[in-house]
Amino acid sequence: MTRIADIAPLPKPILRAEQIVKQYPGTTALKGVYFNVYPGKVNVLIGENGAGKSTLMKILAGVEQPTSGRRLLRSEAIEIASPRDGLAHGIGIIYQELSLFPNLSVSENIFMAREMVSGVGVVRHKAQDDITRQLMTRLEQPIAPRTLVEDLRIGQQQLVEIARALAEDVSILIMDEPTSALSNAEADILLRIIAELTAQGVAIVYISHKLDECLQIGDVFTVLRDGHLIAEAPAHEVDLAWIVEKMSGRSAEGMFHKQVRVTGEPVLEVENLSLPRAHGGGFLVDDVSFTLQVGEIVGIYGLMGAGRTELLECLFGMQPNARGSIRLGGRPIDNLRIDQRIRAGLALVPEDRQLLGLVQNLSVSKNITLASLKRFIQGLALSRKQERQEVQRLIEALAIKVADARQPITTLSGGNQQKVVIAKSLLTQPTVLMMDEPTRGIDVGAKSDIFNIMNDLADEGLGVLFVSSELKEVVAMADRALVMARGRLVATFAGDAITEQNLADASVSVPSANPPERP
Amino acid sequence: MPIRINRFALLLVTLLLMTTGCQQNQEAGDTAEASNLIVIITPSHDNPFFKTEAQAADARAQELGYNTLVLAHNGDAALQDQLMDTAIAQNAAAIVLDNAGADASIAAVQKARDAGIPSFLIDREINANGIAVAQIVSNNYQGAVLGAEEFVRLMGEAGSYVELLGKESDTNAQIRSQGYNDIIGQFPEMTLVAQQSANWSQPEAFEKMETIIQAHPNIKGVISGNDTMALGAAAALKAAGMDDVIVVGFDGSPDVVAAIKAGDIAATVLQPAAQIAQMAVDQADAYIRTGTSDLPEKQAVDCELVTPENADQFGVFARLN
Amino acid sequence: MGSMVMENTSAPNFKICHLDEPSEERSPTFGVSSAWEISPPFSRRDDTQREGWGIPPCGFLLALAFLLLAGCEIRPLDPATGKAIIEEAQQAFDATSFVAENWEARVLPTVRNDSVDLNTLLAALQADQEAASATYGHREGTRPYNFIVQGTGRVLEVDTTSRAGLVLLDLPPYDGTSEASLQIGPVIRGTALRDALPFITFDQFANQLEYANVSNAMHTRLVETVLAKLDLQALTSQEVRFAGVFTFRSLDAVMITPVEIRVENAE
Amino acid sequence: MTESPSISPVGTRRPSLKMMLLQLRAYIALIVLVILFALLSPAFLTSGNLIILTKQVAINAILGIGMTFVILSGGIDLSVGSIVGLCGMVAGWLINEGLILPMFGVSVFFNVWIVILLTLVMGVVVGVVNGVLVTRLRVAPFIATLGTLYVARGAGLLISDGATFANLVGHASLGNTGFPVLGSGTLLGLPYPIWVMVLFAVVAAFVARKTPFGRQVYAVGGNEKAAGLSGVRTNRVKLLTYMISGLCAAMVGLIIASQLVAAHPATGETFELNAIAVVVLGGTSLMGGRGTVGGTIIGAFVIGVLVNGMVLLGVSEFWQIVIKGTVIVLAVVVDQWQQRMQQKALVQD
Repeated sequence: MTRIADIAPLPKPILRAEQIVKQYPGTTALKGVYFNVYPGKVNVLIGENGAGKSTLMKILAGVEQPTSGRRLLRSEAIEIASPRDGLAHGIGIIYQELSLFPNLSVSENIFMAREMVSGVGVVRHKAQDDITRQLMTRLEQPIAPRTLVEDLRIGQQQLVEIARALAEDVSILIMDEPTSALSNAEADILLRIIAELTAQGVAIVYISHKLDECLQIGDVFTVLRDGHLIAEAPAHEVDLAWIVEKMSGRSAEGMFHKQVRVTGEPVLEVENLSLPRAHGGGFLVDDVSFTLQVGEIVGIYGLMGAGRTELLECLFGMQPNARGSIRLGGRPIDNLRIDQRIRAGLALVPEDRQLLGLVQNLSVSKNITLASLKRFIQGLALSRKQERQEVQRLIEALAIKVADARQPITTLSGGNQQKVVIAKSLLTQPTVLMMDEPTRGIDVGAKSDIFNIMNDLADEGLGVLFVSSELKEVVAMADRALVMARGRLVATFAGDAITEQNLADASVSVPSANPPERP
Repeated sequence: MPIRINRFALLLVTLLLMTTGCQQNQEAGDTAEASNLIVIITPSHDNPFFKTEAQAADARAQELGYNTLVLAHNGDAALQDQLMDTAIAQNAAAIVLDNAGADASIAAVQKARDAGIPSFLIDREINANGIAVAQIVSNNYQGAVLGAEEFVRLMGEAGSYVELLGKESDTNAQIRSQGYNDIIGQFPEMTLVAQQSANWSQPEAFEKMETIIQAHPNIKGVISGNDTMALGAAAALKAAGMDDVIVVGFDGSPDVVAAIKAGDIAATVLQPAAQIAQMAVDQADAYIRTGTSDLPEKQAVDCELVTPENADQFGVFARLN
Repeated sequence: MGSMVMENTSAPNFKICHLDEPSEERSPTFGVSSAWEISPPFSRRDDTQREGWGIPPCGFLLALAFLLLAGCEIRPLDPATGKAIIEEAQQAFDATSFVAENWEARVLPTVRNDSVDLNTLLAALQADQEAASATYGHREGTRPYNFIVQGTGRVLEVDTTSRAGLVLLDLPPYDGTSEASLQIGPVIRGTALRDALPFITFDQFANQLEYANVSNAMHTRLVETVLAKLDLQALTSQEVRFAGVFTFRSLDAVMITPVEIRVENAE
Repeated sequence: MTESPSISPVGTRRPSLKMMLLQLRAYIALIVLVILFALLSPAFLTSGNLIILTKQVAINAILGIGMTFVILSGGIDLSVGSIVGLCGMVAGWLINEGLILPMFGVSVFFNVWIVILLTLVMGVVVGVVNGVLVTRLRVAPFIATLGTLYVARGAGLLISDGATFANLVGHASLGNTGFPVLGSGTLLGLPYPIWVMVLFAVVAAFVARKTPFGRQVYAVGGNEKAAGLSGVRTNRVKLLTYMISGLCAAMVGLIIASQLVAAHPATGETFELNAIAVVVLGGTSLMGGRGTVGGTIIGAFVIGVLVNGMVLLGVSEFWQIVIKGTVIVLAVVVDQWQQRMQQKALVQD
């Protein structure tokens, strides 16, 4: 274990956490953690879900108070009673979950609770809009200041969240998974901005599950595991193997392992599937046809807005305006309701876990069984015993880290929540499993688990259809890769032809038959 | 395992405890045999008529040395039923009740009778004889006739007029309306141009009247099911500059008596609330002491017409002596 | 159950099939042996056809229909009221027939026989109101006294400007002033007729509407059988004999509801 | 036993005493009130008073049970009071005048069981209207049921033109006697309304906790979109909750009409607010997804004991209103407090 004292000389930490303990009733999230934030550096904080990263960040930003331990700003012990207090000390935070007001404009969101007001107490909308416009330019986003946040794509929303932090004059900026919803191009913009900020001497605390990203920009690496500080090291001592080993205590080998698989009969046949835009004409999904075979993993790659999520929504019956033919096991399902499609053998793991995947007020167990309640009916009632057995087996099979299946779902980390959603889908006995960004916002260990599950399911004969915006994932996992651009299926690759280069090239190609997209 | 709480179990335990408690307390309940309690139940005191009635009964009962429990049922027959249950459980010596509906109250009064508690109904009757000891009824029909006759006289037996009804599910609203129409209907030159319910409410009467004026600007009179509606209508008429429209109310509330003196309202019919309440308590007292009543069960108490000429003679729901 | 999860991040190198090992604890009704046993794609139980509520079984419908039929009685409607005719239901009180039954039998005889001479009464009232009231009058509770009277008088004026028409009477000795009036309709005011009769009490009726209807029905009867037949034109300046009732309010306003009026000198 | 989200402690963590007390607040409030009134009024803890108290509680409790389902699923039902009135009128009408079929010139009189059945069906039908407005026509529940509140009240008044159906004893020759027994009969010394409450509570608790439908109600209230994507037919679940609410309200209408042996068209005004109050007092969140039937029953007892005790003490009716309102607001304040504590306890990296 690397000790604090052994660390190579770095500039004096601007912010330092000492022996932070954070207890919640019945659990201790942080068990005496030390953490240094160095000015002008990208301080990467890594750790698996549940390691205590987010809690530590909330304590630094003043969102939460530590049970014991102290926080030092420029070597002086300080109290950070609230996020407002944190801002006063120059500490800004970008949350993992979006905390925007969807019903308000971009500009109003950026200036929420610190509106620019004229002498008589009237909000100076024009001035706010000007600054917003500058921020958007800096983020290379053509977003008008008066656009409502709910009308933005989720990636753009995250950029607004970042813009909100940039509008502050901060010396320390905490970013919790800032790129999880960003496309590659958008992520690049963010990384450039981070470089600008560090050049100005701002300390960045960066949390991400994308290890390559971390390696690319990190200056100092701190690893947490299970509420303890495991290691802190400067970039030159750090490589992927080091991180994986420190995080989980095992080697990075075998994270993505591709198997050669024999696929069978077509199980999902899609023909001429289209989804018109609600407003403004054109199509979100434009005449898509493909088939998925038994035991096959098909990855769908595309940039944000390419229509990948919408495609899955059409398949799952969430888009009443979708047209075209969908057959599952030879039987048309395009006129069925969602519950009927589930019973016919289709399952979806949606992209937005919180909004679409989980029922937050229910326990882990009840979330898992929600889609298959009929199977547990005994007489008039649900059989608790059967439920418990099935849930327990899924928990074990998927290695869901949970102490008690009756625990509220909200107490689980992102990766484990994702596994719960997968478990729910699997319990419906699907023949086709669709997964939308299955690894979004989860840590490397859980990611690897999920890839293993996908492989195993395909071996068992399921057709797996997944959407990803990470090239590596598609390359590693897919037997066949479909590339979408502007609602159209623009390319299909199989076997060795699935390369990052091919996918990336295809994703930016302009489908010739498409009418130009409206702004 | 965590401690899990079963609410039903808790509730059962509580009820069990309460029952055990009540076993010990049983005696306390039973010793109330020769109870000294008169329960007075009226509609809500937010209407001055009922407040006067309840206060008069309360005062008289205390004067005669009784304990009292003054309750209000808000015109809700189901609530009245619960309050009667409470009175029975309290083993009251007598119940003085201004009831919540001529038909809907029968069962509740019967229940009290079955429990051996005499009921003395005031103001309003129930549609059953022989279960209450006395029904001291404010003769609403007679009052309505008085009001209507005065209205007809003031109208010169001709012209178009408006009737504002009380809450249509209320017996008294029906009786008063029938009284008005039985009289006015005998005068063919009187034309009813609008008949609307304002639910006994002053603001609702104001609004309804404002609207009616739009359709019928030539009305000569408004006859109202009670005083609060009459005040609302008078306000609307005044606002429209129609000061000469004849407004007749019902109840004899102090506000309307004042309005009559001021000339805003032409007449009203006073129900002697205080007198009725006192009569009921006196009869209850006699019944408690002797065990019988030599008075007829149904006793009508006449209403009195209040006009500008005699308005000075009236106080709070009573003629001044 | 808490032990298995601690090593969660070790790659789960499971094969799905090893989960399929049959387990005895599993209930047979469940019929699923693994967490996600994959049935052949084409043989899935097809329950998507069972739409919505489904159709209740015919037997259930039949039973329901039987229940509804067995538990009901059908009665014809009374065309007059549009409601069913229920024989044992008490007939609603009908004031008109009540009056019809009693008019000739009790009302008229009582007025004719139990009356006091109007002049005598007025004199007695003048002397001692309370004593006279107690002697000659009748009332319920605290309500005003009613008197049944008869007498003679000269018609000073027949006033029909109001529909509540009045005959102004000069009582003997004839001095040209009117001491009393007779109601000649068609509108009759007050309820003197009902209230003066001791055999009609509020207690007999379910509610004040029924009680009021009796009075109204008596007035209707009175107008139809007596007052409508009067030749009002011929009355002026005639001496009339009358029998009737009045409710005492003050000596200035003796307004009699007559049950009989005869022109004296026509005899 | 119970897995109710609001009362079960989090996971396997030992609940702190403070949390325990907070979770049991409605129950504790009930005990405190009982002790308080027992000390203040000797009449309070008599068997007679307790029985009538429970009978009075039954009205709010049964309405609250139906309301609990609606609120759990994220809706609200303002029409229950009007359904109480309407269904009482329907029952009275069927007993006194029968089902009048003018086209055949006859009226059909049903026996009391069928009258009860038809009345309950009437309540369910109003529930269906609410449900269809909310699910198919996408009217906000508050607005939809506010509309039905007026329509049902007006319909009740129209049935009899505002009059009361009196003397609902039926006629032997029509085979429809016995209706008053429902409200005034007793079994084992307890009035039937109490047994009806017990029956409804047990069935409702079973449905809420043990059946797929119950689970789906919580899911729809917690996250309607996620529930829908799990194959839960959210519209049908919501429709069913309004039907249950209508059924419960119809039952209350029957009980009241039977107790009064008369059906009064104004019966049940503002009952919806009482029902919402007892649900809230029972710890059910108005946001949906969190709460229990048992809590609602306790909430109904809190209100019932409070009102009964104040009546016994002769507290002025105006003060009663103030106190009742204060207790309701206080309950929500404490609920929020508990929520915050629980959330804090749950937040984990």
